[in-house]
Amino acid sequence: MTVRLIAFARARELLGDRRSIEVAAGARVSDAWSRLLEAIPDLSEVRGVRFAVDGTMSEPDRVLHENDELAIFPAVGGG
Amino acid sequence: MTVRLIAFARARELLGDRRSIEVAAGARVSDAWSRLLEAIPDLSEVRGVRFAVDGTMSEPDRVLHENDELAIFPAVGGG
Amino acid sequence: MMSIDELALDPRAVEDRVRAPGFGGVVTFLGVVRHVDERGRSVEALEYEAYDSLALAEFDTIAGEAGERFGNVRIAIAHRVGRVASGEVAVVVCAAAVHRKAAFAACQYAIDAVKARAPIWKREVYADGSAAWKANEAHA
Amino acid sequence: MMSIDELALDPRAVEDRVRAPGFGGVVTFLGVVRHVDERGRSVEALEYEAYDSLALAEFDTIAGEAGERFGNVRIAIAHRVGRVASGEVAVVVCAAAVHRKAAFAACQYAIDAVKARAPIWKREVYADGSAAWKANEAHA
Repeated sequence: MTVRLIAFARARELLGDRRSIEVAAGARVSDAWSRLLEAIPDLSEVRGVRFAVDGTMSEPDRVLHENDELAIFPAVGGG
Repeated sequence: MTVRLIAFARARELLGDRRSIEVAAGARVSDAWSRLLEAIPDLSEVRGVRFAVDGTMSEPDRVLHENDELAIFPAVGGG
Repeated sequence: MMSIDELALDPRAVEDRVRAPGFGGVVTFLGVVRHVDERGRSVEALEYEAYDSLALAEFDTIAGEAGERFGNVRIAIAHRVGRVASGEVAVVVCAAAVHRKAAFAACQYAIDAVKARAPIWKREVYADGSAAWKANEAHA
Repeated sequence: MMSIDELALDPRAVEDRVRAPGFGGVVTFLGVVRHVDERGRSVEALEYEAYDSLALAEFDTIAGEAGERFGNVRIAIAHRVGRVASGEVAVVVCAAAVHRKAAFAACQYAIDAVKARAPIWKREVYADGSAAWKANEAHA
């Protein structure tokens, strides 16, 4: 199934113009993130990566659904 | 000798249009204040009266000089 | 950096007195005349009266104290006198510092000190036309 | 009461969102871009990027928390995004309360929370044209 992608800050720069990713049915946020790290290893430098799904902050074990929007971004604050 | 007077807030209202007071040579702020209380007994209602001489906060024992400007006003703040 | 005037206050102009390169945090306090007093009486306006020269000197003293306590801060204080209608701004205190924590602390210190110590008095004017002198601290 | 926009910020307009009858204390924080960073490097501008929908929701959450902690307070937050030159205002937080103590506390709580939690990132752009992403908290 297809999951749409948006990203911010350093994650946005590294993601480039990629707008979606294909994952297996029942995949979780962490699965999508692993696929992305395989495709773009430099993403591992994103400091304290955080996720949101359809505009809601989400943990890595959140299950994804067809056409969900997965947002990827560095940790906020604390610097 | 003549001491000029200014006053603020309730003290100003009670002092009316009086602009000066005559006191003996060597008189202190407290002497001038006593003379004023005799002339205008209602001045006793000024809450926590304070004095300044020639623009500087002054204690009642400050000695006055000819043509000094004595300022009279209620306590500030703390209310 | 300090002013006492009968004209309406312009908080942005007061802020401009303290803004400077490197001062990343600017905190501004506006004291606004409330339309009811502590006992629920309807207030039309406050009438402020200042011993100008002494009040301006006190503002400078307060700014100096804030600098001793909170380091490199810039403080401006503008107080209105005369009749200030409810809803209008009676006092503006601005503090700028390199970091925001010092700016907040300095601004709060300065307005607390102004209310407690500056030779400025006020009279509440009620809707029925009566009026009463108030302790300075009571209004905001 | 909340906004994220590329246009220059107007602090007075943000204040107007929180001013209301009976709210005698209004505290405004301006976060201004500093011209040097912590290591003394010359900064031309910061470039801010926000996850708008999430950031606006977080602003609302923060305002709600301030109300729980400090009582009857009105909070407005305006954050600029895009390029903000040094000396310009990047964020405005206003808090109004009946008394000034709550207004100061609420304003400081809100800006601290915005810096720590809002999904807004920034990049320092140096005089030599290079740039670096910064943790949000670093700038003011």
